[in-house]
Amino acid sequence: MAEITYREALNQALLEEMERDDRVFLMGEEVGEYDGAYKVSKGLLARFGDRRVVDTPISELGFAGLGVGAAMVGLRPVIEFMTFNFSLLALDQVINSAAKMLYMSGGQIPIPIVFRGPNGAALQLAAQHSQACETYYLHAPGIKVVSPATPADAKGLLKSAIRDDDPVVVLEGELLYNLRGEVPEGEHLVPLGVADVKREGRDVSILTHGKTVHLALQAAQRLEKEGIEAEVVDLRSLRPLDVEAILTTVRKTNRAVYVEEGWPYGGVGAQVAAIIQEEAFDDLDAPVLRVTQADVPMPYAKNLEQLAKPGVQRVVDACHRVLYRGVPPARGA
Amino acid sequence: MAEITYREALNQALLEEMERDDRVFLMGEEVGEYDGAYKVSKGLLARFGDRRVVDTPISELGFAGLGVGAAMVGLRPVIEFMTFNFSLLALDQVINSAAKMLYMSGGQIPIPIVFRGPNGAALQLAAQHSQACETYYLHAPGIKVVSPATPADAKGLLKSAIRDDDPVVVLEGELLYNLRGEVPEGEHLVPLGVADVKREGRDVSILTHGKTVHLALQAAQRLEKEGIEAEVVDLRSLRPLDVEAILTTVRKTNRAVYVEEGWPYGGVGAQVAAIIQEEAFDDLDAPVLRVTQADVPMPYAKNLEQLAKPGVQRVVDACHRVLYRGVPPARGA
Amino acid sequence: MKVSAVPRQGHDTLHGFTREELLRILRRMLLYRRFEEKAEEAYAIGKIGGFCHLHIGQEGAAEGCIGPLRPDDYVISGYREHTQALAKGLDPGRVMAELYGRSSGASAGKGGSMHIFGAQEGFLGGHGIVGAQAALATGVGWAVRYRGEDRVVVCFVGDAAVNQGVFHESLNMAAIWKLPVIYVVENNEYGMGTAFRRVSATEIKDRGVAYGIPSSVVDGQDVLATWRHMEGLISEVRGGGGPRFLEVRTYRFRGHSMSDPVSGTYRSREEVAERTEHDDPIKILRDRMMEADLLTQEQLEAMDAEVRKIVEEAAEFADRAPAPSPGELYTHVYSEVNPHGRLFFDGRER
Amino acid sequence: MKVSAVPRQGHDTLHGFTREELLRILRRMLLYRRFEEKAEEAYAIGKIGGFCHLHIGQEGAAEGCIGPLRPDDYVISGYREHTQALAKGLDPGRVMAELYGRSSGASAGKGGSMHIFGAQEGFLGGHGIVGAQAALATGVGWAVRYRGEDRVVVCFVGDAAVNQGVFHESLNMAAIWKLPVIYVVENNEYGMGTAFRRVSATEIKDRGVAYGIPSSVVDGQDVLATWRHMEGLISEVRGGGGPRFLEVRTYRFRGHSMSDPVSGTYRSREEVAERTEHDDPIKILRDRMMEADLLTQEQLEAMDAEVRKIVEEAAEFADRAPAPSPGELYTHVYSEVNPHGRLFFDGRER
Ligand SMILES: Cc1ncc(C[n+]2csc(CCOP(=O)(O)OP(=O)(O)O)c2C)c(N)n1
Ligand SMILES: Cc1ncc(C[n+]2csc(CCOP(=O)(O)OP(=O)(O)O)c2C)c(N)n1
Ligand SMILES: [Mg+2]
Ligand SMILES: [Mg+2]
Repeated sequence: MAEITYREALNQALLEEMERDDRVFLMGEEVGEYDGAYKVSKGLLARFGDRRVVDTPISELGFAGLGVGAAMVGLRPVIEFMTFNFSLLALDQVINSAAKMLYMSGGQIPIPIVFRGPNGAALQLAAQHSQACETYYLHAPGIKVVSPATPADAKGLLKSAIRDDDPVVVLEGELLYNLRGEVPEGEHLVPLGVADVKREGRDVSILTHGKTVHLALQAAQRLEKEGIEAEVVDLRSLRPLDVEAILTTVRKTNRAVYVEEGWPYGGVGAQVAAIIQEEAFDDLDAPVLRVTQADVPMPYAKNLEQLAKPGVQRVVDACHRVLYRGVPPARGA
Repeated sequence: MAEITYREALNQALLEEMERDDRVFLMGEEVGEYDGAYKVSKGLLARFGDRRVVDTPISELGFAGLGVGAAMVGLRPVIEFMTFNFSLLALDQVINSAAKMLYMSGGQIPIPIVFRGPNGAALQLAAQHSQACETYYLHAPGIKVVSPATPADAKGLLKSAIRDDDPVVVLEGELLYNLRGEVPEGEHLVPLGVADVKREGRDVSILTHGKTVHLALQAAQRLEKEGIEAEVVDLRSLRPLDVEAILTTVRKTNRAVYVEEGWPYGGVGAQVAAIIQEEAFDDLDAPVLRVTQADVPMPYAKNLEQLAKPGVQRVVDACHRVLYRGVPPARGA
Repeated sequence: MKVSAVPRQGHDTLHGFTREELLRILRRMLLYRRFEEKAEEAYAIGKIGGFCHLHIGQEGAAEGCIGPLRPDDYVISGYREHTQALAKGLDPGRVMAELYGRSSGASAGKGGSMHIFGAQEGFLGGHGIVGAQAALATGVGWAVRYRGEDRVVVCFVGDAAVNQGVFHESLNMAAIWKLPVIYVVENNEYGMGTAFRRVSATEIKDRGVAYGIPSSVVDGQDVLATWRHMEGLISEVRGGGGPRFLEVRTYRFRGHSMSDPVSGTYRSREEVAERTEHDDPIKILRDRMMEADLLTQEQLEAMDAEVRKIVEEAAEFADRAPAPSPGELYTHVYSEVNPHGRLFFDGRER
Repeated sequence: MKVSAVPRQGHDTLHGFTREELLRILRRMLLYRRFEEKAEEAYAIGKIGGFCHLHIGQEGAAEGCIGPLRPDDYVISGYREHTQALAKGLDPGRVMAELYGRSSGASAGKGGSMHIFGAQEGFLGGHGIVGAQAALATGVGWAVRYRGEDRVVVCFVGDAAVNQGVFHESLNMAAIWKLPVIYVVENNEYGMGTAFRRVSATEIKDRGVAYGIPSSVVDGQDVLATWRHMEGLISEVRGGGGPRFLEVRTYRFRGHSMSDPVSGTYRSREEVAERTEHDDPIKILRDRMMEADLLTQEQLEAMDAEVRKIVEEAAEFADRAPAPSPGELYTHVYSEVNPHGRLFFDGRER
């Protein structure tokens, strides 16, 4: 196994899938000449030329729709949003065209497209450049959503997403791009809809996805010092969702905390909490708690930003609460 | 009290607030010469002229942003989306400009704006014209969201929304416009953030908002015949959310069902279920179940559409489940 | 050569077409008209639901723009697309069955009036968000160029759609990448109840000019002129000339949708009557053909009887076709059953 | 009159301005330059975080477009707005404190470099979504007209923003409603790493023409020409003439943001060196003033020392200013504490 960065893993996935299938092309702002705003597409223009690696005008709605149109007649576009913050401009084409077309056409027009790019906050980019956008995409049937946390998952999930016949949203993380990790050599695919237990434990389940997987692992380490064994389950894919894995860990630990970087109201954790209580009600010894971004637009000031983001201590506290250690578990985390 | 339609109630709210405050104006597609696509603004152009009742080009993103800009310098725009389906095009201005501006400007620029229009499905309008959009708006801090179910609430909430200093999204219902109901004479305001118990009962709580309030009431009637007393709580406002009212009814009945017309994943019910189990865990005798639209884009065919929409029987069934009558409460409703 | 009662660009437009061609064009426009009159009837008695936007009065645009295409070219449109779907070769029965919400419908009953699709016929919908199809068309054009094909993409939008941002983004991309797309703006003068001149300070054509796209205007009520003009554009585009922008001047004889009034504050009853009388693309061609002795009253009546029969059969087919089975509710949401994880969250049995 | 080393529209542009005016203009441009050089320094040592987009090289556009405005006119911009905020009268200390993320910052430390606001000064931000401010500006213009005021709104966007749909929707609405907005496109030839000619087949000005908006081009490196040209536009707009569209040709001397390289695949080091040498708006004015004997080297040095002092003081002010208190995390999300219901859902104590 080679140790590479998350960025390189995504780059490999793109390269391999483009080599494998001429129908795959990459389009977005600065993906070509600039080698990607975050260098995820480094070298691809040189390798494939500007037929397949395409710099766009700043026209998110337009090029997202262009991608959908190309997919309608059989191409397999990968559309990069420089960041998902800008994807709100394109939401109409993602929801009303990509997600609904197969259905509206009575099954005639599949849309094999990938929308990808960094999601959520980086460092001090303030309110308009720091939003986690899971909710906007997972809500609509017809779309799939994945959110890899490690280089191996980044490669394996992006490759699967490109091969999928449905629209798939791939939520990456700017703060993950430099993360190093082992990635299996050769063809490496991670199927959509399969969670990954990133750490085993019997006392409490920390469920999460994307960037906050690492936060959860840090919290688990801290808890370990207190003798608490946390299980960390990385959902990896939000739709399809590995409900079995969620129920399995909850049945084992009887306590769950959801950690995510986005806002709480209508967030991923709310949905997962709802599912857990619906389907494992009698297995729960405490409410499912959630650790999220503070429920405010992201502030610029460093100190406020740190306060706003979900932190390791908050995860530890939430675990304590569901374990009834110290504070009671009421009123969230 | 006069009995008027929901449409007339909204019309009165607009008329009264425009008379009261010259800063209030109405802008949107067909609101003027055509008297509104659904006649909500009937007579307003004649009454106030085209300075204050303004027909726009089909430019949702543009006129939503125009409204925000006007609000930045002190006007109080009411922006009508012909339906909320088209508001996805405008989401960037609602989230990135309206919701975040006060925060980004350090409190200098409040945005007193209302975005309103019909939300959710009418009859056989198919996938692109039948979406319930709650989730897109309630997720972001900085916005308020209300969803009136009756003429009285329509009038009272819209008036409060117009007077509010923050962006408020008012989700109406095309299928509600002809609904008649009593509306108090004279100044009638309904504060944001106050739920309304539309029917009292001790056995099970049906929580809901908007159009499905009426579905819940029908279900309650059916249940009554079986001797089950359902309490129907109309949240009316989704943000601010009357959590106290939710907890009060759940503490009373120990069982709750959420009914909504939108999709389940990341829906309102998921959030409410998460809150209930977080904050009234020990009061729950059964999981909180949810009755929603089928998790598919809305089909056109009449029979499929009926199957897709949440129906009275489904609500009754869900209540049975949480009461452990017959079917077990697992796997949703 | 006699002078036409309604002179349109002189009689020479008639000349390029053989009698057979002219008869075929007339017959097809008549089919579109009778088809939609039937839909109107069916809507009135509740066999068709939802929104139903008729194209009556605009048939010249459909036939003139789609007629000269090759079968493997693509057409994409908005919600006022029945006529265009027929013009692109969809079977009237399947289109009518779609309006009726039946499983034999073009979109299996799931799309309805606004979402007619014929993947095989190269008819790519039927889209309900004003202007959205412009971006989709641009993508289809992208795919054509990507594959090195010589197909042409025709994208229909209404006059009101030119005020949508996505329309501009699309034109710009088509221009810089020289995509084989013809953007056809059917200017029927109104977007619902809003006259175009109230929402634009310039001419429609100026929107194409802004991107350096060769832009022209044609009288859509003159199907022959439209056809000839499109032939030229198509061959330019097929030859690699990049996108074209065409404004087709036309007029809608009915209300915006079946639930909207034909006239009202936004246009007078007189205006509609006068345009219906003098600006009907079918009457115009009919009169011209008769004056040129290319058509007799008997032939016309026979033709009309023939298309009425097709339409009746389409309606009967639709009537007989079964409603989608309940199991269809959950098909076509995703392409394939995913082997892992949960895709649907409503907890219902399926 | 001697001929300028870098002739720009002839020397007459100098003449309309008094010596005092010229000195003031030069001094202000110098202030912008030194201010951003200081920001550059502070960024390098981590006192400023996030994205930081410098305007260095483009000061002529800010001074030339904002200088001739009345204090009660409005300016709105994108994320490359430090200079414009200063030009509109914001205190350099408060702008620097914002970059430092301090509570005394223009936006209380919550906005940062991309979101400088000065409601009192009529500076309406500081927006991060490319093109979004065009719609906001249109709304501000709407409000001005609504109230019957004679204020003017100046909206700055970059060359890349003209490809955003919202920009078109905005121009169209401004045109049909004759709103008092001047849309200024600062054409620095690149949007990040993308040359404008790669993403447009036409000239920037053509985008204004499409809506019937009087559209012009000015050399932004010639601050005097820009100023005079804007004076004309402002008085036309103030007089009720409706919107104007102005392309200001300029050049960015630094990378797109502090984290981007100055040159690279998209533009050569030589190109940047050559433009920095010959196209610096400050040097151009300086040289011209010197040649016209309106400025001596000593005066220039004194002026520079003076602005450097202001900038140092701004930095010191920012350094001393406290970080926002933790309680500020939850203020300014909503205007007032709502008396009913829950507004925040993170379950945290606040
Ligand atoms: C984005 C969006 N906004 C609004 C609507 C509602 N709507 C449907 S058709 C229409 C008018 C469109 O007029 P035009 O483009 O001229 O086409 P025509 O109906 O005349 O064929 C409007 C406003 C919509 N479907 N999509
Ligand atoms: C909608 C949107 N898409 C992409 C970005 C990322 N982005 C920020 S600035 C920029 C380039 C803008 O260039 P231009 O408009 O020419 O302004 P300049 O930076 O040259 O001043 C891009 C792509 C963004 N902020 N917003
Ligand atoms: Mg029209
Ligand atoms: Mg630029």
